[in-house]
Amino acid sequence: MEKSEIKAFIAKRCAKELKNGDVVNLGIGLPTMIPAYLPEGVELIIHAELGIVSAGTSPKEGDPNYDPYHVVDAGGSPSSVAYGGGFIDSASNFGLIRGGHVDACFLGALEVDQEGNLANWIIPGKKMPGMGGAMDLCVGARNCIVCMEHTAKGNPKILEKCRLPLTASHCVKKIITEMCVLEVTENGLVMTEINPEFTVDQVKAATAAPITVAENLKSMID
Amino acid sequence: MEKSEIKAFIAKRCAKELKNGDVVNLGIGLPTMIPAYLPEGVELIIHAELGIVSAGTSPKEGDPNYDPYHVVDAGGSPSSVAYGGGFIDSASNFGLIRGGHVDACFLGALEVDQEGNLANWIIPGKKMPGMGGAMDLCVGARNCIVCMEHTAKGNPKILEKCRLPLTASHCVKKIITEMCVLEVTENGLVMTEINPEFTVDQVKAATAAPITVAENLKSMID
Amino acid sequence: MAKKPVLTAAEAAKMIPDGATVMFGGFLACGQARAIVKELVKLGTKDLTLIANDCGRAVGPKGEEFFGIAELIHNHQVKRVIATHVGMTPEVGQQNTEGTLEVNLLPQGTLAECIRADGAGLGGVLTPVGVDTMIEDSPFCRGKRTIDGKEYLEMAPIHADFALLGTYKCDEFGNCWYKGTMRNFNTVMATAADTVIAECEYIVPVGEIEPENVHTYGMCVDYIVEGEKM
Amino acid sequence: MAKKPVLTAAEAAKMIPDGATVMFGGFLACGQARAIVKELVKLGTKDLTLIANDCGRAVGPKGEEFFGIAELIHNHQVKRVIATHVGMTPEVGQQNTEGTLEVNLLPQGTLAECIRADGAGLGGVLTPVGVDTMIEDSPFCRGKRTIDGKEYLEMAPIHADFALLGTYKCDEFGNCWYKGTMRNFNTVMATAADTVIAECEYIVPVGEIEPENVHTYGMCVDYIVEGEKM
Repeated sequence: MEKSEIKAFIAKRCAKELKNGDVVNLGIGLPTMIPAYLPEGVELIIHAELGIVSAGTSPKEGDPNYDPYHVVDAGGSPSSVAYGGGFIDSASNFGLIRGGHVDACFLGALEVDQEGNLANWIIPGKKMPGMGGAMDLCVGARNCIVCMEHTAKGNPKILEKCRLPLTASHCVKKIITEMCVLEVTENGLVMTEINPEFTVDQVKAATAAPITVAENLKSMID
Repeated sequence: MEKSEIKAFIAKRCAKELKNGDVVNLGIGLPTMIPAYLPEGVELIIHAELGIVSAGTSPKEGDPNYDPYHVVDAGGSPSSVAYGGGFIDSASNFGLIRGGHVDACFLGALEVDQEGNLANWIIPGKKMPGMGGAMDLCVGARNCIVCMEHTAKGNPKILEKCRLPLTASHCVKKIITEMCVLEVTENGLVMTEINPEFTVDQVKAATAAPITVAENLKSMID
Repeated sequence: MAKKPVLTAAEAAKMIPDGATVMFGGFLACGQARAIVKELVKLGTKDLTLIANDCGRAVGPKGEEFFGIAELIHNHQVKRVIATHVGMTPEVGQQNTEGTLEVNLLPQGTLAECIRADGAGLGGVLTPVGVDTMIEDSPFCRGKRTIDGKEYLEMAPIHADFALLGTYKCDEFGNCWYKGTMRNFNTVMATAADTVIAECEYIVPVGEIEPENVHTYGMCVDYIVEGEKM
Repeated sequence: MAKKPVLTAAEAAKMIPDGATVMFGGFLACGQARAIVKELVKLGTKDLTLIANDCGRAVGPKGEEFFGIAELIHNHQVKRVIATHVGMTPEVGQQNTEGTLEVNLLPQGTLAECIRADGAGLGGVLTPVGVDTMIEDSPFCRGKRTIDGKEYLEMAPIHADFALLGTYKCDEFGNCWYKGTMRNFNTVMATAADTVIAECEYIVPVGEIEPENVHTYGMCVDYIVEGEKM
């Protein structure tokens, strides 16, 4: 698979996780590509940390709803509210997140492990970004799905045990990469789908945690 | 003092406790008479448990703001919002109460004691009313003032120790009756003002707790 | 975003089984799903646990016989009430004395906050209200804690199977707006139940409620019922 | 109800002494009291502790140099920051590495809830967020608790000397309304400080904000400042 196709491939597979009306939070980067691949009839409520229940598109200068001083996203770029959405304060908004009212969050990882622990917010000694709403989302969303390239510069990111400071423990339910889909179970990682471009042994070699192969292993491309 | 004058006398004295812009909660009965005696230039923000920040008058049928199905007070009677007031939900509203944003609450008592403990919500074995917002108000208001007739059928209501189930402990700062004004201090009750119609001994006889008389005891009528 | 199913009050009432725990927004039945209540009365749904500020009124603002959930009490459909004040419905005290109705009283702010805590995923509420009172013996009180020299009660979150909201306007996506004092417990209850049904006076087109002025967000609402216009 | 004093941004800034703890509403300076910030920069008020979601932006939406509280950081007026994300203001990390700026990071929902807890008179916050992370070592964390088999952190309420709100409309009694995403932390901060100053784009007559649509209640606001219209 071409490097350029990888992200789209992962986003496309992630889109299958969603059903009409789901409330989802999409992390930066790859996750924001997911809506482009939604099956027909599936509309999402995009939940934004900054205080938009059902965020819309990012308007450009000249658009009627372009209002960069009053309606922005968590990156500070102009944003908008979707048809039927609303604005909300931070305390109420994170109440909805922690309270299990967000169906799924999709986000990347620096490391994720067989217990569903996730590290994606800080590399000690490097620059200090801050966790923003990531910890709340990982703990609060009903379904926390990691979507990322399987390895970083050839090094496994899926580990027996995370070494970096955690974002949250025991939160990840599923890992979707260009190689496979892994479910996090009480008995560790279970591979339920594989990209037919790879063999089971190739996946295992790229993963630093034991993997159980599901009896009815499916193809990611169906 | 005539029986009929007593309540007005107490309400009038209570009004002196207030300054312009104070946020106050008034219990049922006597406390609702207080606004009639406010000095000129003193306007209050009447805080209503039911969800009105700055409640207005009680409109009658035919008044333009009479809306008995949408705007009511804690007794279920038609109410209104004052000029510049707002409506609020119960969680936020009681957040304001507990958070010390209400300057004073005035309420009656079944019993109050020298430690500032208050009992005013239930007589075991009699009908079951419920505390409503009373416990929150006694604990949360910056200044909790009991205003009541000094005795009930000749029996003291101001005691060494409350016998009825408490509404809140150590909450009452001041007791205003037709006989005197008592401050609750670390050393018990201190009489700071007296109604000249009564002697100190009469007050003490009507009170079932020790009273210290302030050095500069004043008249309630000034 | 998707439209929410619109049910009749009768259809909504039928979703609620015997023995269900049901939150009712409303303060003396102002801001209460009164049309659904009437259908529950017709159905005779039994053994309900009600969570509400109060038990409604035996007589409505214009002399109506029964106003809100008082009728469920009078009709002996309730086994337990969790409320802050039941004085306007003497039948509650009566049935409690007779031993047929369990009543748990909580301070008004505590009830609101315990419901909010559930909806907001918090483990409990640390409140100074109720210290040294009978609330310490409440089944919702986990005990007393001293923090920085001040005493607090730790209260448990409160959850329900159903929350029935009494709203004024509700748009097709479930966004709600409350007039006057209707809001009361409705906004927190909308977050603390498995199934949330918004009864409204008016179903309005999306956009009529400004995005900044939404009181209950459509994402919290599962079903819409059009009730009586008052 | 009484009118609230209207100050200039300069007058408001002068009220804030060296060493003050100041909450700033705003998310990347959207919904922030930016006019007061500019006056604080002019005054050179020192040793401030800032409580805010983030530290503003080094560059504004239309290329402005500094946008919001970032300028206070760059001007070395801040000794401590309590925030959730400071990545858009690299100067924060820089000064932290140099040892001149203390930084306490908290999860966004936890920061909001700890501020709300202070304003609502609660003794703390029991949140599942942060368990097994560095947040357990935060000065705001009192420890870990297991409730019904699930782990929670107990976090302390957060209070400030001043809260500076960035609002859109503010009426003469101090009632505020926020446009779009301006609301963010402003509503909770309005309840959790000794002195609350509402900077707005427009001072409007009482009544323009419908009583049902007030976001911050006038009773929480001490002073009003008219800032820039954007």
